[in-house]
Amino acid sequence: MPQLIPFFFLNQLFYGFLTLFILLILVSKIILPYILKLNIVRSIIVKF
Amino acid sequence: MQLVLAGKYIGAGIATVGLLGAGIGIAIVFAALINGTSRNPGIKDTIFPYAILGFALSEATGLFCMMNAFLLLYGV
Amino acid sequence: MLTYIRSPLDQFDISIFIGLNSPICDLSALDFTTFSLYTLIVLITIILIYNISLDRKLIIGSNLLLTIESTMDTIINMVKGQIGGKAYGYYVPLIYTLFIFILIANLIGMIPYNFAIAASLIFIISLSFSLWLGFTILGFYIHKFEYFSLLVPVGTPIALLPLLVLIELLSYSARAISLGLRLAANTLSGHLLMGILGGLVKTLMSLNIFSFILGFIPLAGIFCIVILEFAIACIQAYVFTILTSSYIKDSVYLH
Amino acid sequence: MKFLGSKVYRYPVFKTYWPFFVGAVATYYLIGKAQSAMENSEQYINDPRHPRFRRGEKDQK
Repeated sequence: MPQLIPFFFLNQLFYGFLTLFILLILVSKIILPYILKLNIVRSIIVKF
Repeated sequence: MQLVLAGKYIGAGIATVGLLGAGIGIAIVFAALINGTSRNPGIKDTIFPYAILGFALSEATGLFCMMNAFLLLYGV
Repeated sequence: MLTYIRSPLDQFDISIFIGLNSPICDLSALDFTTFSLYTLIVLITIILIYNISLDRKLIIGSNLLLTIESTMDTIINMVKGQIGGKAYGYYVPLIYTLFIFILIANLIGMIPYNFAIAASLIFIISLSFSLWLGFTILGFYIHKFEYFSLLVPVGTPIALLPLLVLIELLSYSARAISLGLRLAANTLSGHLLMGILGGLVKTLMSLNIFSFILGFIPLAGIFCIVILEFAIACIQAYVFTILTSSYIKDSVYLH
Repeated sequence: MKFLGSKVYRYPVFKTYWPFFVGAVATYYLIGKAQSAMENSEQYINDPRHPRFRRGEKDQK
Protein backbone atom coordinates (compact mmCIF):
# COMPACT_ATOMS: atom_id res chain seq x y z
CA MET A 1 0.00 0.00 0.00
CA PRO A 2 1.83 3.20 -1.05
CA GLN A 3 -0.25 5.11 1.52
CA LEU A 4 1.38 3.22 4.42
CA ILE A 5 4.98 4.02 3.43
CA PRO A 6 6.32 5.62 6.62
CA PHE A 7 8.57 8.24 5.00
CA PHE A 8 5.66 10.49 4.00
CA PHE A 9 3.54 10.35 7.18
CA LEU A 10 4.68 13.65 8.61
CA ASN A 11 4.88 15.23 5.19
CA GLN A 12 1.19 14.54 4.49
CA LEU A 13 0.17 15.76 7.93
CA PHE A 14 2.25 18.94 7.74
CA TYR A 15 0.96 20.11 4.37
CA GLY A 16 -2.59 18.90 5.08
CA PHE A 17 -2.92 20.73 8.38
CA LEU A 18 -1.16 23.78 6.92
CA THR A 19 -3.70 24.00 4.06
CA LEU A 20 -6.63 23.44 6.43
CA PHE A 21 -5.31 26.15 8.78
CA ILE A 22 -4.88 28.65 5.93
CA LEU A 23 -8.37 27.77 4.67
CA LEU A 24 -9.84 28.17 8.17
CA ILE A 25 -8.31 31.65 8.47
CA LEU A 26 -9.51 32.56 4.97
CA VAL A 27 -13.05 31.32 5.45
CA SER A 28 -13.57 32.72 8.91
CA LYS A 29 -12.04 36.14 8.25
CA ILE A 30 -12.83 36.89 4.60
CA ILE A 31 -15.41 34.65 2.94
CA LEU A 32 -18.13 34.12 5.56
CA PRO A 33 -18.19 37.79 6.68
CA TYR A 34 -18.51 38.87 3.04
CA ILE A 35 -21.52 36.62 2.52
CA LEU A 36 -22.97 37.75 5.86
CA LYS A 37 -22.60 41.40 4.84
CA LEU A 38 -24.22 40.56 1.48
CA ASN A 39 -27.22 39.01 3.24
CA ILE A 40 -27.56 41.97 5.61
CA VAL A 41 -27.47 44.44 2.69
CA ARG A 42 -30.02 42.39 0.81
CA SER A 43 -32.38 42.24 3.78
CA ILE A 44 -32.12 46.02 4.22
CA ILE A 45 -32.65 46.73 0.52
CA VAL A 46 -35.78 44.59 0.45
CA LYS A 47 -37.38 46.85 3.09
CA PHE A 48 -37.22 49.95 0.81
CA MET B 1 6.10 -19.11 0.71
CA GLN B 2 3.36 -20.27 -1.68
CA LEU B 3 1.14 -21.19 1.29
CA VAL B 4 1.27 -17.60 2.53
CA LEU B 5 0.43 -16.30 -0.92
CA ALA B 6 -2.47 -18.74 -1.27
CA GLY B 7 -3.69 -17.82 2.23
CA LYS B 8 -3.54 -14.15 1.32
CA TYR B 9 -5.66 -14.58 -1.78
CA ILE B 10 -8.18 -16.81 0.02
CA GLY B 11 -8.44 -14.25 2.81
CA ALA B 12 -8.96 -11.42 0.35
CA GLY B 13 -11.64 -13.43 -1.41
CA ILE B 14 -13.49 -14.20 1.80
CA ALA B 15 -13.19 -10.60 2.96
CA THR B 16 -15.43 -9.39 0.15
CA VAL B 17 -18.39 -11.31 1.61
CA GLY B 18 -19.04 -8.28 3.85
CA LEU B 19 -20.32 -6.32 0.88
CA LEU B 20 -23.45 -8.48 1.06
CA GLY B 21 -24.43 -6.57 4.20
CA ALA B 22 -23.82 -3.25 2.50
CA GLY B 23 -26.05 -4.26 -0.40
CA ILE B 24 -28.88 -5.28 1.91
CA GLY B 25 -28.47 -2.10 3.96
CA ILE B 26 -28.64 0.16 0.92
CA ALA B 27 -31.69 -1.72 -0.39
CA ILE B 28 -33.49 -1.31 2.94
CA VAL B 29 -32.66 2.42 3.07
CA PHE B 30 -34.01 3.15 -0.38
CA ALA B 31 -37.03 0.88 0.10
CA ALA B 32 -37.90 2.93 3.16
CA LEU B 33 -37.42 6.13 1.14
CA ILE B 34 -39.76 4.88 -1.58
CA ASN B 35 -42.36 3.80 0.97
CA GLY B 36 -42.14 7.16 2.69
CA THR B 37 -42.48 9.19 -0.50
CA SER B 38 -45.28 7.01 -1.84
CA ARG B 39 -47.26 7.37 1.39
CA ASN B 40 -46.69 11.11 1.71
CA PRO B 41 -45.13 12.78 -1.37
CA GLY B 42 -44.93 16.12 0.43
CA ILE B 43 -42.23 14.86 2.77
CA LYS B 44 -39.78 13.92 0.04
CA ASP B 45 -37.55 16.93 0.56
CA THR B 46 -37.04 16.32 4.26
CA ILE B 47 -36.34 12.59 4.18
CA PHE B 48 -34.16 12.58 1.07
CA PRO B 49 -31.04 13.91 2.90
CA TYR B 50 -31.54 11.29 5.59
CA ALA B 51 -31.84 8.58 2.92
CA ILE B 52 -28.58 9.79 1.33
CA LEU B 53 -26.93 9.85 4.76
CA GLY B 54 -28.16 6.30 5.45
CA PHE B 55 -26.93 5.16 2.04
CA ALA B 56 -23.48 6.67 2.62
CA LEU B 57 -23.13 5.20 6.12
CA SER B 58 -24.22 1.69 5.13
CA GLU B 59 -22.00 1.78 2.04
CA ALA B 60 -19.10 2.96 4.18
CA THR B 61 -19.33 -0.07 6.49
CA GLY B 62 -19.36 -2.31 3.43
CA LEU B 63 -16.31 -0.55 2.05
CA PHE B 64 -14.44 -1.12 5.30
CA CYS B 65 -14.31 -4.83 4.46
CA MET B 66 -13.38 -4.11 0.85
CA MET B 67 -10.61 -2.03 2.34
CA ASN B 68 -9.44 -5.12 4.21
CA ALA B 69 -9.56 -7.14 1.01
CA PHE B 70 -7.28 -4.64 -0.76
CA LEU B 71 -5.06 -4.42 2.32
CA LEU B 72 -4.66 -8.20 2.24
CA LEU B 73 -4.06 -8.26 -1.50
CA TYR B 74 -1.61 -5.41 -1.89
CA GLY B 75 -0.61 -4.25 1.54
CA VAL B 76 0.50 -7.21 3.59
CA MET C 1 10.95 4.05 -20.85
CA LEU C 2 7.37 2.73 -20.78
CA THR C 3 6.29 2.38 -17.17
CA TYR C 4 3.93 -0.55 -16.67
CA ILE C 5 1.22 0.11 -14.10
CA ARG C 6 1.59 -3.19 -12.31
CA SER C 7 -0.79 -2.82 -9.41
CA PRO C 8 -3.80 -0.50 -9.43
CA LEU C 9 -2.42 1.02 -6.24
CA ASP C 10 0.39 2.72 -8.15
CA GLN C 11 -1.87 5.69 -8.78
CA PHE C 12 -1.40 6.70 -5.12
CA ASP C 13 2.43 6.71 -5.17
CA ILE C 14 4.04 9.78 -3.65
CA SER C 15 7.30 10.95 -5.25
CA ILE C 16 9.56 13.61 -3.81
CA PHE C 17 10.05 16.64 -6.10
CA ILE C 18 12.20 18.84 -3.87
CA GLY C 19 13.89 16.99 -1.03
CA LEU C 20 15.02 19.35 1.73
CA ASN C 21 17.89 18.10 3.84
CA SER C 22 19.88 19.87 6.48
CA PRO C 23 22.73 18.46 8.53
CA ILE C 24 21.24 19.80 11.76
CA CYS C 25 17.74 18.35 11.86
CA ASP C 26 15.68 15.99 9.76
CA LEU C 27 13.60 18.15 7.38
CA SER C 28 11.95 15.28 5.57
CA ALA C 29 8.51 16.48 6.70
CA LEU C 30 8.79 19.71 4.72
CA ASP C 31 9.97 18.44 1.35
CA PHE C 32 7.79 19.10 -1.66
CA THR C 33 6.01 15.90 -2.78
CA THR C 34 3.00 15.10 -4.94
CA PHE C 35 0.81 15.36 -1.84
CA SER C 36 1.93 18.90 -1.10
CA LEU C 37 1.63 19.79 -4.78
CA TYR C 38 -2.00 18.69 -4.75
CA THR C 39 -2.82 20.46 -1.49
CA LEU C 40 -1.34 23.56 -3.14
CA ILE C 41 -3.54 22.97 -6.21
CA VAL C 42 -6.64 22.56 -4.02
CA LEU C 43 -5.79 25.72 -2.07
CA ILE C 44 -5.22 27.72 -5.25
CA THR C 45 -8.48 26.52 -6.84
CA ILE C 46 -10.44 27.44 -3.71
CA ILE C 47 -8.82 30.88 -3.55
CA LEU C 48 -9.47 31.42 -7.27
CA ILE C 49 -13.11 30.37 -6.97
CA TYR C 50 -13.71 32.83 -4.17
CA ASN C 51 -11.56 35.50 -5.72
CA ILE C 52 -13.54 35.45 -8.96
CA SER C 53 -16.95 35.31 -7.34
CA LEU C 54 -16.55 37.63 -4.38
CA ASP C 55 -14.89 40.54 -6.12
CA ARG C 56 -17.85 41.76 -8.11
CA LYS C 57 -19.28 44.70 -6.16
CA LEU C 58 -22.85 43.85 -7.27
CA ILE C 59 -25.22 42.73 -4.57
CA ILE C 60 -26.79 40.01 -6.67
CA GLY C 61 -23.45 38.64 -7.83
CA SER C 62 -22.71 36.21 -10.65
CA ASN C 63 -23.93 32.64 -11.07
CA LEU C 64 -20.72 31.40 -9.44
CA LEU C 65 -21.64 33.37 -6.33
CA LEU C 66 -25.07 31.71 -6.52
CA THR C 67 -23.48 28.24 -6.29
CA ILE C 68 -21.23 29.29 -3.43
CA GLU C 69 -24.12 30.85 -1.55
CA SER C 70 -26.26 27.75 -2.08
CA THR C 71 -23.52 25.44 -0.73
CA MET C 72 -22.99 27.84 2.16
CA ASP C 73 -26.71 27.97 2.94
CA THR C 74 -26.95 24.16 2.94
CA ILE C 75 -23.97 23.90 5.29
CA ILE C 76 -25.21 26.67 7.59
CA ASN C 77 -28.75 25.22 7.72
CA MET C 78 -27.31 21.75 8.33
CA VAL C 79 -25.15 23.03 11.18
CA LYS C 80 -28.10 25.00 12.58
CA GLY C 81 -30.22 21.86 12.39
CA GLN C 82 -27.53 19.72 13.98
CA ILE C 83 -26.00 21.92 16.67
CA GLY C 84 -28.94 24.30 17.12
CA GLY C 85 -28.85 26.52 20.19
CA LYS C 86 -26.96 29.81 20.34
CA ALA C 87 -23.37 28.62 19.84
CA TYR C 88 -23.73 26.95 16.43
CA GLY C 89 -22.30 29.99 14.65
CA TYR C 90 -18.87 29.42 16.25
CA TYR C 91 -18.37 26.11 14.44
CA VAL C 92 -19.70 27.06 10.98
CA PRO C 93 -16.26 28.18 9.67
CA LEU C 94 -14.54 24.97 10.78
CA ILE C 95 -17.23 22.75 9.27
CA TYR C 96 -17.40 24.83 6.08
CA THR C 97 -13.63 24.59 5.56
CA LEU C 98 -13.77 20.80 6.06
CA PHE C 99 -16.62 20.55 3.54
CA ILE C 100 -15.08 22.77 0.87
CA PHE C 101 -11.59 21.21 1.26
CA ILE C 102 -12.82 17.61 0.98
CA LEU C 103 -15.24 18.44 -1.85
CA ILE C 104 -12.64 20.23 -4.00
CA ALA C 105 -9.96 17.61 -3.14
CA ASN C 106 -12.33 14.78 -4.17
CA LEU C 107 -13.41 16.49 -7.38
CA ILE C 108 -9.81 17.26 -8.37
CA GLY C 109 -8.84 13.67 -7.53
CA MET C 110 -11.59 12.48 -9.88
CA ILE C 111 -9.80 13.95 -12.91
CA PRO C 112 -7.95 11.02 -14.60
CA TYR C 113 -4.29 10.58 -13.65
CA ASN C 114 -4.60 12.96 -10.70
CA PHE C 115 -3.63 12.20 -7.13
CA ALA C 116 -6.62 11.92 -4.76
CA ILE C 117 -5.80 13.64 -1.49
CA ALA C 118 -8.66 11.97 0.38
CA ALA C 119 -7.31 8.54 -0.56
CA SER C 120 -4.23 9.02 1.63
CA LEU C 121 -5.31 7.01 4.66
CA ILE C 122 -2.81 8.45 7.10
CA PHE C 123 -3.74 12.09 6.57
CA ILE C 124 -7.52 11.54 6.66
CA ILE C 125 -7.51 9.26 9.71
CA SER C 126 -5.15 11.58 11.60
CA LEU C 127 -7.40 14.52 10.62
CA SER C 128 -10.44 12.72 12.06
CA PHE C 129 -8.35 11.68 15.12
CA SER C 130 -7.36 15.29 15.75
CA LEU C 131 -10.99 16.39 15.32
CA TRP C 132 -12.01 13.70 17.81
CA LEU C 133 -9.34 14.87 20.29
CA GLY C 134 -10.54 18.41 19.63
CA PHE C 135 -14.15 17.93 20.52
CA THR C 136 -13.26 15.66 23.46
CA ILE C 137 -11.06 18.41 24.93
CA LEU C 138 -13.83 20.89 24.12
CA GLY C 139 -16.35 18.75 25.98
CA PHE C 140 -14.10 18.39 29.00
CA TYR C 141 -13.40 22.12 28.95
CA ILE C 142 -17.10 23.03 28.92
CA HIS C 143 -18.60 20.35 31.19
CA LYS C 144 -15.73 19.45 33.51
CA PHE C 145 -16.63 15.98 34.90
CA GLU C 146 -20.22 16.08 33.74
CA TYR C 147 -18.92 15.15 30.29
CA PHE C 148 -18.90 11.47 31.23
CA SER C 149 -22.68 11.63 31.40
CA LEU C 150 -22.43 11.47 27.62
CA LEU C 151 -21.56 7.79 28.00
CA VAL C 152 -24.79 7.10 29.93
CA PRO C 153 -27.88 7.02 27.69
CA VAL C 154 -30.98 8.65 29.12
CA GLY C 155 -33.02 6.52 31.49
CA THR C 156 -30.88 3.40 31.84
CA PRO C 157 -31.49 1.17 34.86
CA ILE C 158 -28.64 1.22 37.41
CA ALA C 159 -28.02 -2.52 37.07
CA LEU C 160 -27.24 -2.16 33.38
CA LEU C 161 -24.90 0.79 33.90
CA PRO C 162 -21.38 -0.76 33.82
CA LEU C 163 -22.08 -2.75 30.69
CA LEU C 164 -23.70 0.16 28.86
CA VAL C 165 -20.93 2.61 29.79
CA LEU C 166 -18.34 0.23 28.31
CA ILE C 167 -20.30 -0.10 25.10
CA GLU C 168 -20.83 3.66 24.86
CA LEU C 169 -17.11 4.25 25.59
CA LEU C 170 -16.23 1.85 22.78
CA SER C 171 -18.60 3.54 20.33
CA TYR C 172 -17.39 7.00 21.40
CA SER C 173 -13.74 6.14 20.87
CA ALA C 174 -14.55 4.34 17.60
CA ARG C 175 -15.65 7.71 16.22
CA ALA C 176 -12.01 8.76 15.92
CA ILE C 177 -11.18 6.09 13.38
CA SER C 178 -14.52 5.46 11.68
CA LEU C 179 -15.07 9.11 10.74
CA GLY C 180 -11.83 9.25 8.77
CA LEU C 181 -11.72 5.67 7.57
CA ARG C 182 -15.20 6.08 6.03
CA LEU C 183 -14.06 8.90 3.71
CA ALA C 184 -10.65 7.36 2.99
CA ALA C 185 -12.01 3.87 2.28
CA ASN C 186 -14.73 5.22 -0.01
CA THR C 187 -12.34 7.34 -2.07
CA LEU C 188 -9.64 4.67 -2.18
CA SER C 189 -11.90 1.81 -3.24
CA GLY C 190 -13.70 4.06 -5.72
CA HIS C 191 -10.47 4.96 -7.46
CA LEU C 192 -9.22 1.37 -7.31
CA LEU C 193 -12.47 0.13 -8.84
CA MET C 194 -12.22 2.59 -11.71
CA GLY C 195 -8.54 1.78 -12.19
CA ILE C 196 -9.07 -1.98 -12.35
CA LEU C 197 -12.16 -1.84 -14.60
CA GLY C 198 -10.48 0.65 -16.90
CA GLY C 199 -7.52 -1.66 -17.28
CA LEU C 200 -9.78 -4.62 -18.04
CA VAL C 201 -11.74 -2.82 -20.74
CA LYS C 202 -8.54 -1.46 -22.27
CA THR C 203 -7.15 -4.96 -22.73
CA LEU C 204 -10.52 -6.24 -23.95
CA MET C 205 -10.93 -3.52 -26.53
CA SER C 206 -7.36 -3.75 -27.82
CA LEU C 207 -7.72 -7.45 -28.81
CA ASN C 208 -9.35 -7.21 -32.25
CA ILE C 209 -11.99 -5.25 -34.14
CA PHE C 210 -14.96 -7.30 -32.88
CA SER C 211 -13.97 -7.08 -29.24
CA PHE C 212 -13.44 -3.37 -29.85
CA ILE C 213 -17.07 -3.00 -30.91
CA LEU C 214 -18.28 -5.33 -28.19
CA GLY C 215 -16.19 -3.41 -25.66
CA PHE C 216 -18.54 -0.43 -25.73
CA ILE C 217 -21.08 -2.25 -23.54
CA PRO C 218 -18.78 -2.61 -20.50
CA LEU C 219 -17.54 0.89 -21.28
CA ALA C 220 -21.06 2.20 -20.71
CA GLY C 221 -21.08 0.34 -17.40
CA ILE C 222 -17.83 2.01 -16.39
CA PHE C 223 -19.29 5.37 -17.40
CA CYS C 224 -22.15 4.82 -14.92
CA ILE C 225 -19.58 3.83 -12.25
CA VAL C 226 -17.70 7.08 -12.85
CA ILE C 227 -20.95 9.03 -12.44
CA LEU C 228 -21.53 7.09 -9.20
CA GLU C 229 -18.01 8.00 -8.06
CA PHE C 230 -18.71 11.70 -8.65
CA ALA C 231 -21.85 11.38 -6.53
CA ILE C 232 -19.93 9.48 -3.83
CA ALA C 233 -17.23 12.17 -3.82
CA CYS C 234 -19.82 14.84 -2.98
CA ILE C 235 -21.87 12.64 -0.63
CA GLN C 236 -18.82 11.59 1.41
CA ALA C 237 -17.80 15.22 1.86
CA TYR C 238 -21.32 16.02 3.11
CA VAL C 239 -21.40 12.93 5.36
CA PHE C 240 -18.02 13.83 6.89
CA THR C 241 -19.22 17.31 7.77
CA ILE C 242 -22.69 16.31 9.01
CA LEU C 243 -21.13 13.68 11.31
CA THR C 244 -18.50 16.11 12.59
CA SER C 245 -21.19 18.66 13.40
CA SER C 246 -23.33 16.04 15.16
CA TYR C 247 -20.30 14.94 17.20
CA ILE C 248 -19.62 18.57 18.12
CA LYS C 249 -23.27 18.85 19.16
CA ASP C 250 -22.74 15.85 21.46
CA SER C 251 -19.76 17.53 23.07
CA VAL C 252 -21.31 21.01 23.38
CA TYR C 253 -24.87 20.05 24.41
CA LEU C 254 -24.54 16.75 26.24
CA HIS C 255 -27.76 14.96 25.32
CA MET D 1 -6.36 40.04 -4.89
CA LYS D 2 -8.93 38.96 -2.32
CA PHE D 3 -6.92 40.39 0.57
CA LEU D 4 -7.00 43.84 -0.95
CA GLY D 5 -10.39 43.43 -2.62
CA SER D 6 -12.51 42.65 0.39
CA LYS D 7 -12.06 43.76 3.96
CA VAL D 8 -10.57 41.35 6.48
CA TYR D 9 -12.89 41.06 9.48
CA ARG D 10 -11.87 40.11 13.03
CA TYR D 11 -12.80 36.60 14.14
CA PRO D 12 -11.61 34.82 17.34
CA VAL D 13 -10.13 31.84 15.47
CA PHE D 14 -7.79 30.73 18.25
CA LYS D 15 -10.28 31.37 21.04
CA THR D 16 -12.96 29.14 19.46
CA TYR D 17 -10.82 26.40 17.91
CA TRP D 18 -7.99 25.97 20.43
CA PRO D 19 -9.07 22.34 21.29
CA PHE D 20 -8.79 21.36 17.63
CA PHE D 21 -5.34 22.93 17.33
CA VAL D 22 -4.23 21.06 20.49
CA GLY D 23 -5.61 17.85 18.95
CA ALA D 24 -3.76 18.54 15.71
CA VAL D 25 -0.44 19.11 17.50
CA ALA D 26 -0.96 15.94 19.55
CA THR D 27 -1.67 13.84 16.45
CA TYR D 28 1.31 15.39 14.66
CA TYR D 29 3.55 14.36 17.58
CA LEU D 30 2.08 10.84 17.73
CA ILE D 31 2.39 10.31 13.96
CA GLY D 32 5.96 11.62 14.15
CA LYS D 33 6.86 8.98 16.71
CA ALA D 34 5.04 6.34 14.66
CA GLN D 35 6.94 7.37 11.54
CA SER D 36 10.35 7.22 13.18
CA ALA D 37 9.45 3.85 14.69
CA MET D 38 8.36 2.40 11.36
CA GLU D 39 11.27 3.94 9.49
CA ASN D 40 13.83 2.10 11.59
CA SER D 41 12.02 -1.23 11.28
CA GLU D 42 14.02 -3.73 9.28
CA GLN D 43 11.63 -3.52 6.34
CA TYR D 44 12.24 0.16 5.61
CA ILE D 45 15.73 0.74 7.06
CA ASN D 46 17.53 0.13 3.76
CA ASP D 47 14.91 1.81 1.60
CA PRO D 48 16.67 4.41 -0.63
CA ARG D 49 14.02 7.01 0.25
CA HIS D 50 15.10 6.89 3.86
CA PRO D 51 16.05 10.47 4.92
CA ARG D 52 19.28 9.20 6.52
CA PHE D 53 20.76 8.56 3.02
CA ARG D 54 20.13 12.18 2.19
CA ARG D 55 22.12 13.15 5.24
CA GLY D 56 25.15 11.34 3.89
CA GLU D 57 25.09 7.98 5.62
CA LYS D 58 26.06 5.30 3.18
CA ASP D 59 26.09 2.08 5.22
CA GLN D 60 23.38 -0.47 4.57
CA LYS D 61 22.32 -1.42 8.06
